[in-house]
Amino acid sequence: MSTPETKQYTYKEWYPTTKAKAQQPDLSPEEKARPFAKYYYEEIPQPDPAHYAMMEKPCDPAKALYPEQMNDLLNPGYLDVEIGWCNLANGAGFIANKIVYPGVTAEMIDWWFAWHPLEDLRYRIWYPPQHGGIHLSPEGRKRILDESIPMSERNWGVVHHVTENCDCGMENITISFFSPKDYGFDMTRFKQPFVSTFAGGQGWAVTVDKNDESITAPAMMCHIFRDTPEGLEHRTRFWLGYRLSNGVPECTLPPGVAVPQVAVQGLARHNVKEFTRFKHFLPRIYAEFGGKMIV
Amino acid sequence: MSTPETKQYTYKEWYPTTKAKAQQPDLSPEEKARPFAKYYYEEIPQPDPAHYAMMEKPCDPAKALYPEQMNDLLNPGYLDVEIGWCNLANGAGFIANKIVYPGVTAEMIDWWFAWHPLEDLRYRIWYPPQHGGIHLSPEGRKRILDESIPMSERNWGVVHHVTENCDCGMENITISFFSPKDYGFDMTRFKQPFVSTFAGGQGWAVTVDKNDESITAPAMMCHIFRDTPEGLEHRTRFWLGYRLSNGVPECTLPPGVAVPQVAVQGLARHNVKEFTRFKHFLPRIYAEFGGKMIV
Amino acid sequence: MPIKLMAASRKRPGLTRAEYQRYIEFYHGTIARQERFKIDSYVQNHVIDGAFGLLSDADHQNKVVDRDAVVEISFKNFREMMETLEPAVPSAASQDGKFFANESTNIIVMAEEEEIPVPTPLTTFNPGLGIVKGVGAMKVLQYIMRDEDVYPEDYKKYWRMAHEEAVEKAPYYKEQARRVQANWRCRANDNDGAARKHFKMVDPPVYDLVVTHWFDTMEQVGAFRQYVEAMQNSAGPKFANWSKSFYLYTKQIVIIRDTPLS
Amino acid sequence: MPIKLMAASRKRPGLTRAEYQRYIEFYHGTIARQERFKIDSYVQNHVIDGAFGLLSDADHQNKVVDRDAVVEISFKNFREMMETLEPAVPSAASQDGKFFANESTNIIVMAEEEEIPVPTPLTTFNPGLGIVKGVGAMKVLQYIMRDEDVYPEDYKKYWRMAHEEAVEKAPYYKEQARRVQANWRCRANDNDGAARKHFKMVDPPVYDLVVTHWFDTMEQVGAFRQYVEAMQNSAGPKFANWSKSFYLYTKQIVIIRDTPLS
Repeated sequence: MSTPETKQYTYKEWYPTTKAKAQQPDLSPEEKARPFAKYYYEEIPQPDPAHYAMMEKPCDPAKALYPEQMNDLLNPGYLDVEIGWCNLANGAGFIANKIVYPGVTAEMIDWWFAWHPLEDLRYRIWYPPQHGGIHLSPEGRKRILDESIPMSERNWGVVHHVTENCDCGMENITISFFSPKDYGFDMTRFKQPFVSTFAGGQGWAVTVDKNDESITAPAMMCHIFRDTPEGLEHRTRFWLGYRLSNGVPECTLPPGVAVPQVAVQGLARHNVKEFTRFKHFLPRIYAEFGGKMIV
Repeated sequence: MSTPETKQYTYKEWYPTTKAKAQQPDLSPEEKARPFAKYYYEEIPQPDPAHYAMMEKPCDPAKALYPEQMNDLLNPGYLDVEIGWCNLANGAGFIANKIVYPGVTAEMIDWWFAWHPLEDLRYRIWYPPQHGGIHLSPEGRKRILDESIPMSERNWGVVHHVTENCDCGMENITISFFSPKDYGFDMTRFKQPFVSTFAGGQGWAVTVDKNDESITAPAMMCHIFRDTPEGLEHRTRFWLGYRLSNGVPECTLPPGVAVPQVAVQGLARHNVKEFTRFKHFLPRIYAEFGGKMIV
Repeated sequence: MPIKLMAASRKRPGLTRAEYQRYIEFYHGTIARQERFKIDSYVQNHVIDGAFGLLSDADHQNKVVDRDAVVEISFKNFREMMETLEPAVPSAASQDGKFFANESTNIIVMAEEEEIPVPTPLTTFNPGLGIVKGVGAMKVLQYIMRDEDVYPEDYKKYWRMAHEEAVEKAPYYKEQARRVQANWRCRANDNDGAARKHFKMVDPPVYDLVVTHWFDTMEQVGAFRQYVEAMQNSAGPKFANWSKSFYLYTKQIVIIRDTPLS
Repeated sequence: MPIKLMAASRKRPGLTRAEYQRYIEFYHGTIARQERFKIDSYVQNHVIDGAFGLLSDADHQNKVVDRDAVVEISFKNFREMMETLEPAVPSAASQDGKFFANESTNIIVMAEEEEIPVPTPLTTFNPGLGIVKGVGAMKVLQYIMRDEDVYPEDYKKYWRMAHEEAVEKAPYYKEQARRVQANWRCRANDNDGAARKHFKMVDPPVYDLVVTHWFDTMEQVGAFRQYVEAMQNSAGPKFANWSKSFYLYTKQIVIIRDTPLS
């Protein structure tokens, strides 16, 4: 049966659609008829000004976490930088963010990361100002819809083909999601109370207006969650300029090249904005659709 | 020193000029200034009607001469067909013509055939209604102008690049002139009184408007001359569809293909017309320019 | 992690294949040894023969249907590759290409290696002590063009399915393939303008996968023919544009390969 | 007089050179022997190597820079050639080309042979009884494109001058060339639409001359390199477009050659 969740473009068909998605068009009649379309029209909450201000200036690179140290995220307590961004000594970009979600559970996170890539609109309602659209390959969709796979594992090996503006213009970003093990976590330590769930992978980003001179930029994305008395604590790390090469983080910048500050700061601010929205929105939408993939 | 006789086009330059020549344009100011330009404006004598009428219908192919029999032209007397045309049994075209030139000598013939290819105008004055132009390669020109070579041998090995209408539209015809020996004559018999001189060779003709489908047609051309009490006797033979292949005549028609009658008759009539003109014109122009190549 | 530059080129005007291969082995190769930069290892694969496209194609769809060598230059990581390709002072190697290659038709793949297990890494013919596996004198490089409808991530999966199916359907290949390596295109330096400029390429085709197959000797290369037919007819999802794919039978020439002192 | 059809082709999609050469020798060749029509003799020249254009060329100016064989089919005369090429019922041979050749890139020359005397038709290395001259196991086919400024009749003359000069300037060639044959394009069936259609060619380059050189073995083919450099630098008038010229080192395979009973 054909449903909005099973609508599939081939790669050749999908790619040119991203230029239209980048224009953030009005919802189509079919989209407007979706039961979650109302979220698209909500007023989007602004970040806490104090929080947003922490992304104003770069932090001290000496206090930043390198991806090779990702297992420090499994330590109790907090690292030197939990909110901030900077360029690392090797030129890579570093971003940390922390936000606490009262009333949110790890199950909600797992459901959301598996649920939202099935339709452009599911992605757009997350953060309408900057989310253009999303698509999956046939095999990715098959896995996401495979009820035999635990929700927390649905995204493992799946690639999200995202069209998104991270404060530096609309880009096509392919994000390959990994299991925590494949991402590089020490699985002997990957357990409660140090971690409740994880969503992360490696992305390649290139402008929607790609030409032969455009740079395709790698980044490692890490969203790790743990339970706190105040609610689920979301700790984000990005390492821009890094790729996961056969499971090992590698800075993939040409010698002497640094990720532009504007790109690092842009993604940092975008992250604060989209997860501020997330905080207010996830419990409500989970209450309506949680656990289901087809709605 | 550059003179009209030494004006040289490269092959690449020459070829496109033939389309203009085929239009038989008015003489240029330079051509009008040539001392022999007046011949271009003469009234052209019409063929003897009785002679022309002999080209009305084909002759009996059984009486035609094959190129393999060319040495019969060295016999005393006359052959079965001295004026006429037909298709041979193998599809080739046969033409015979005979015309007597009072007051003309073999020396005039030799001079004319060497003199005329040096300029378009020299060729055009021969038969203005149907002669478009002519050109030589650098090596051909060099030989033609080489005073160390007897006039009777100047054309041996030279190719005339002729633009001419043989009653079937303007064609580019490359005529490779041969010595009588290379043409195939028995040189033990090639002497007075059987022959006074010879001009002949093998041509390839293709329409000036050549395209990929155009046929490039071979022909063997034989002008043989002998002295008679009435004057120099010119006997012409053409074998259309024949080429000289390493000195041996070969019918080069695909199986089942015959040279169209219209082409055979056209060339026969053209031949009568251009040599009627020749008869009246050669003694006069020779008197003016004979023996000289540069005028 | 290691990254490998694979450059497939053909002879420049005026050279025979033999003259081209002489040049790359003894001149280009020696230059790379004299100015090693950060090269970890360097092998050349000298082409013996090859086929381009499919028998069912009415005409060739590969822009170039003759390749004379594929050189493979390995680096410990992307940064060392870039340091070598674009040093502060242009390297002799970077200016040497024009002396042997028809550079505008170069095909460059920056690849990461994946070893694919083979059922029979050791020959039964003269295996010696039996301690050396996964080697072979005949190396086949198979450039497979992804079908443009297929997502790159699915392409990896479908190729592997087709490979496993082909191995089963090609018993002689199954018996004779000594080693298989999938070289996956890395998006770092995504065949972009800079790479085209560096390698003087004009509108190069982009290959996401080059599979290397090793066989004992040329005598066994028919195993590849059996395999490639099975793969082209595999029952799984369409993943390749075989008309734009090709394969090369090559002889490997080692230029740089360090052997630790024991 | 004898006329010879020379067809240079390359492998169709999907075939290796070895597979192409197997096909033309054992299938196409056998078809020609089964349906001989008026073929007088038929030899195939299987390409081993070759070079296209000039070292000074920035890019290839030959449309195709790989050739896998040149077949030479001789007829007693033009008519017998046409009877063979276009029989009342299409011949199997005429439909067979698509199974091995990339037909759109065929180059056809209908040529007349001219033997060019060589100084040393007999080898000094193992000449045996000394009664066999003008033979050699290594056959070089040299396709020379006429310079478009040069008249065809002058081209013949200039080539011969350059040849004689090159022979003198290339002493090893002078010593090693066992036989030389100039194959001059005949204007009968002037590479026109019919020929293009028959041979499925698309905009084929037109060669007025193919020179064949025989050497004892591959060991002596360097003599050709010496000769061709001397010729390209000859002092006489420019006659060739060397950028659009090429040469092939080949192994001759006889398909049809009658030997009279003695």
